[in-house]
Amino acid sequence: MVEVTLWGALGQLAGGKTKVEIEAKDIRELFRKLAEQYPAFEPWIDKGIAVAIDGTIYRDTWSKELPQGAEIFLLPRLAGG
Amino acid sequence: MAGVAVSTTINGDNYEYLCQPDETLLDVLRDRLGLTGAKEGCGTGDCGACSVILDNRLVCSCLVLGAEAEGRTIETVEGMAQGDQLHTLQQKFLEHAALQCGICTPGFLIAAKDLLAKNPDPSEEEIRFGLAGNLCRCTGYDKIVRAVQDAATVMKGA
Amino acid sequence: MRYIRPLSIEDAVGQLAGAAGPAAILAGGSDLLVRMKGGFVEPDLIVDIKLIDGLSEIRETAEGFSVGATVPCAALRENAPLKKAWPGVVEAASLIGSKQVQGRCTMAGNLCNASPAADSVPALVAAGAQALIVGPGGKRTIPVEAVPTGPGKTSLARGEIVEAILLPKRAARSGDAYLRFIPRTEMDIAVVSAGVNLTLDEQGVVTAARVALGAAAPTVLLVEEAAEALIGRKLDEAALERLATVCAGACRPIDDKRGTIEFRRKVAGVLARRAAITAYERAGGK
Amino acid sequence: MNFDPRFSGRQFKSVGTRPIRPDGVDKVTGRARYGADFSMAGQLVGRVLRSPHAHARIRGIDTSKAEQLPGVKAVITAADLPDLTNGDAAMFDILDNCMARTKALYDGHAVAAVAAVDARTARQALKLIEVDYEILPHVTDVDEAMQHGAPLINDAIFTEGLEEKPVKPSNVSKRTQYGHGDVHEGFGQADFIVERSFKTEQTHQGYIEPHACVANVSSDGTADLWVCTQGHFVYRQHCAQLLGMEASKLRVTSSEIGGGFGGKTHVWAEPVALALSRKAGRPVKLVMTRDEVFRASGPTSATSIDVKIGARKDGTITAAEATLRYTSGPYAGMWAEIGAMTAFACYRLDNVKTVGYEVLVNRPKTAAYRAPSAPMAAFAVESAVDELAKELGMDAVEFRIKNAAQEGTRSSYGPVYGPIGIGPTLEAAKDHPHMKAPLGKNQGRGMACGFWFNFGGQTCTDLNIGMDGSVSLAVGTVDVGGSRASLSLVAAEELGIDYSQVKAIVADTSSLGYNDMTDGSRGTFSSSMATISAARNAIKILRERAAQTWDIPVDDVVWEKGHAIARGEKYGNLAALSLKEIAAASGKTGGPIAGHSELVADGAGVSFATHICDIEVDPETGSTRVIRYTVVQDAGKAVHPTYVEGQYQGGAAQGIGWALNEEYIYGKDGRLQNAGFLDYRIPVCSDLPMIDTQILEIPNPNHPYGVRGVGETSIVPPLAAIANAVSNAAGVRMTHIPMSPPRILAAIEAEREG
Repeated sequence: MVEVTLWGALGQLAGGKTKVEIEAKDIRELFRKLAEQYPAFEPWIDKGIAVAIDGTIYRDTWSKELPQGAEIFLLPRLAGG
Repeated sequence: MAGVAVSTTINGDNYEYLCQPDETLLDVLRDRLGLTGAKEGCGTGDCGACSVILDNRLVCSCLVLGAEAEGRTIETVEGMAQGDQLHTLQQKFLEHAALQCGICTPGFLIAAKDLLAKNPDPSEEEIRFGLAGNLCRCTGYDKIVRAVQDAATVMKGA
Repeated sequence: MRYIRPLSIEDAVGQLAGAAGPAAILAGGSDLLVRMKGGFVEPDLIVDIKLIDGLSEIRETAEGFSVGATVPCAALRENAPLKKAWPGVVEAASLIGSKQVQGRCTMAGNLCNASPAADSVPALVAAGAQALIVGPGGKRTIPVEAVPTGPGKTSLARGEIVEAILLPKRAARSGDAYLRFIPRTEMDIAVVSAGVNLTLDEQGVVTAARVALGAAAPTVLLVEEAAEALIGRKLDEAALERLATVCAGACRPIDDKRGTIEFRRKVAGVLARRAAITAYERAGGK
Repeated sequence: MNFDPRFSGRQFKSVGTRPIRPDGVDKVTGRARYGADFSMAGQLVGRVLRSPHAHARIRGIDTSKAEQLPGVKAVITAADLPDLTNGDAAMFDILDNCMARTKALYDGHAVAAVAAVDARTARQALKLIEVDYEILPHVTDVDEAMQHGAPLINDAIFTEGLEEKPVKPSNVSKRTQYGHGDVHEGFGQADFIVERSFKTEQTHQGYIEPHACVANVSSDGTADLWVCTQGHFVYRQHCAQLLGMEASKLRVTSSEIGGGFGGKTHVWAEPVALALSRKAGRPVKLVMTRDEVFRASGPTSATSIDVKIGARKDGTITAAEATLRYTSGPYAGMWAEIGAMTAFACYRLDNVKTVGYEVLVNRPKTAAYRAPSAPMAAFAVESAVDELAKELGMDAVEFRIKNAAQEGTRSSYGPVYGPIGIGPTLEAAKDHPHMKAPLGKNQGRGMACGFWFNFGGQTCTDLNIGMDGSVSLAVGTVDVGGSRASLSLVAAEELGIDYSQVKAIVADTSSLGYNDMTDGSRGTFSSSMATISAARNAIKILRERAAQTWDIPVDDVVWEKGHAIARGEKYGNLAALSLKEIAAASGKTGGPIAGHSELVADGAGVSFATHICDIEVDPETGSTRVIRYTVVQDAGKAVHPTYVEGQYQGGAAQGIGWALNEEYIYGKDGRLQNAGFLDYRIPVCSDLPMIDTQILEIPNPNHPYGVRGVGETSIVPPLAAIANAVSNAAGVRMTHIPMSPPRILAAIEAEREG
């Protein structure tokens, strides 16, 4: 079980929650289960959500494991210059 | 519109071409003669990327008509190296990494060549004002100024 | 569109006068080509006057200096006597554009382009320079300030060409200076500018003065009241203060992308004051 | 790929040296080919007709006269670029921006285009196109656009992110919020509070090379595109989607790129050129003029930002709050959101809240510009931080050190930081001789910090070993500032060979797998990870070939210093085989030797910088001069230190221009007044001093060598550093960027008059 912190816009879609608990071993499973629980997340996941695992931001590495006790933070996918 | 027949000397070689009366020397160099070293950054004389030396004067080739080149002498970046021997300025630009994207580099090299020809021992301030007509957006000019300073030192010794 | 290179001024005048459509004179081209590029002018005839004999010369005469219409500004700096006599004029002409533009642009072109912000013009007006004009009706000489009549407009008739800019002979103990304000250190059009030309007596009292402001009105302003503030006095603080106030008051500037009315007024006074100090020093005043 | 502990304290052989770049000679001799330097036989000249109005409905376009002009081979409008975006709103915005459909949304918005035999004919043809406009009210100012009753730019946009779904459309496309703790409570604990409003004007990336491309669509459905871009694979995807092509049939070759800074991450002219070529059946070259670049390509946001920060007497910040409004052009964006995320990223805060508003205006579509959105937020925050330090009577650097984020700090945008460099850059700045240098009359010193995320992304690299033992490295990230040199160094390092034996090139879209753009400071970070991986794959093959040659198990072969070595005493008589020897024999040992790598280079390390500058202000004219400038930034590991310095200096210079003189100036008619380098004033050589740099190396744990991105962070602190210096020199707080002389003089006069 990992605790996942949502950013504002996503939190609104989850009925105002800022944190959700999900049983997931990696980012792929996390997204799959989030989409199951919160269908409104699906278009956001398609557009791209970044996942910060203990402070490091992952944008596309969906195979990245979610260690027990790690701090998981969802963030919008950003652009650079 | 009648084409203008022009005979001119570029980097020591004679060139003959026909151009339209409103065609700039930059367009002629790039589109008619295949000398694409001079770049068009603005077309209005504000960036210096198209710099060439025309009868010993540094000019923006975008502000010269192709027709005006008749009987005159033009130096472009393509004429700076002698065979495979780079000009000292070219070598120093490489060594100092005085270019990032490199689009302004031909203009800077020509302007710096003209500057050192007229002032072989310029101060930093003289270099900065001497090159103020050439815009660079990548480097902050630091390494360009250092490259010119270094080239001046080498060229004086030569 | 045709491009021609007449060999005589008479031929050039004739071609210009006889042209059916719009015609343009090409000297340095640093304004003309920019306007053509932007689609603001589309001349049917371009008359390149650079091959005309004598137009590319700077001559020192009994009356002073004659600067030909096609002399690039870069050549002014290289002429030691001119630089010595009229440092303010040469400085002003040397501020136009970049080194690259300096290799092409001319004072006559700068004058005829009739921009209120032209760098060489306030210095020429302060210097009391004249324009030698050739046209279908012959030659005439008028003060440079009579050439531009408004932004982009001149008093030149069809077929007329400015053949040379005439600078008067220098009186003893004279000096001129030009300063402009630009946001960067180079490559900008003057936001506001000031040219000051002074002659002193042996005691350092100003006996003659001309003060001109650029980018402060539709044409360059010759501010006679500013000259009066200096004449008959040494360049003391009170005179400078008066000069600055008069110049700020004389401005009729506009708000535009380069500056505000308020800014131009204030800075016109500051520049006039600073230019006066330099001109005074150049005239030998202490 | 995690940091390889073998490299801790290890002396690299190639990495960290400063050799000449592989593309250098071509660039100093004028031979390098940029966007406009390529031509095809029979090519036409493309030109775009642009709206002169800031906001207008397009009632009709009559192209018939233009089509009849001899020499005109194609005229296109939005009808020739039909909407194939299938509900993808972001792609639709890109399409509409390339060619206006029902409305022209800004001065410069493309409405039609022609392809003709020469430039003169193309220009004439544009004049013959008749567009029937119904001029609509417009709005260009960020605050005005948010007001009630402002002209509505898109009536299908309803503000996202509000608690209740709005019933009326708005120019605010989105509200976002970040932070943690309770700012109300935090401000209650504060002894001092600074509250200020700031504005920054819109700037342009200002690359010297205008957008340019040559498009060639063949009647068999395949196409080629030569283009200056930061990401040719992304351009391929976008162009193919907009034109209804299969991506594999569109081959995109990236030319040398004459500067991008984020501005060449977006298609503008390319789909238009392809559509023209498709219609004309001939190659089309389309080069933007400088005027078009300013009017129609990627500026950054104009902003309006309110900041409030409170601190206790001991200098601890108790709460920080900001409201950030960013223009996104006439389309929805996420620029304020990035501002809201980055604004307070440098600090350790218990109570922080930032709110961002994305605001539509009749200006060009906002594009990324080097650490997009962060400089404006940093300007507002770092100005307020400086002011607060003054109120507390604390030194500006000490105050920041006391409140700096560190490993374990919860960032203002959410996650907890790993090892980061803000503290070390501040300590280095504090100890820098610049901080102690004397100041002259009318001079002031300022400093400020900046943060940027840095990104990685999808990356693919090929490393081919020639029979002569030389190595060619094909990468897919466009080289914007010397990355071919740094990637060659990385390949040389891994293989244990000399830099001169490696040559890196940027491969086209048909020669290599997909690569994301060179953006987010990712070029060297990402492609070096892929290069290391490709080199390690090649080494595996090299070891196999050596094992085969020696007829021993491959596990007994190790790779050291460019040689295969048989490990173990039993192989004592086997001489090491060099890469060159193995390559020479490769035809007889299994054929060519290559290493390939495809990966997602995630885990780019966040980056921090501290800048110091001295500014002299002329109190009579408001004129400024930059006297001295110092950049301190964490690079993780500097692969080619000279080019790292170059990134630091270039970012600082762009920031200096932004701070002092660069701005989009719109007239009351909504037209851009300064669409050229004469009046859009980027710094010239004589405006700047030498820019000193100090590279710190705090390894990124997610990269084998510790590399972080370096390209963007350097533009974040300058706006604030200069504002603080000007404020110290002139004795007035400057709250409006750029601090042009009229603004400074007006502020000085206002202060004098009290």
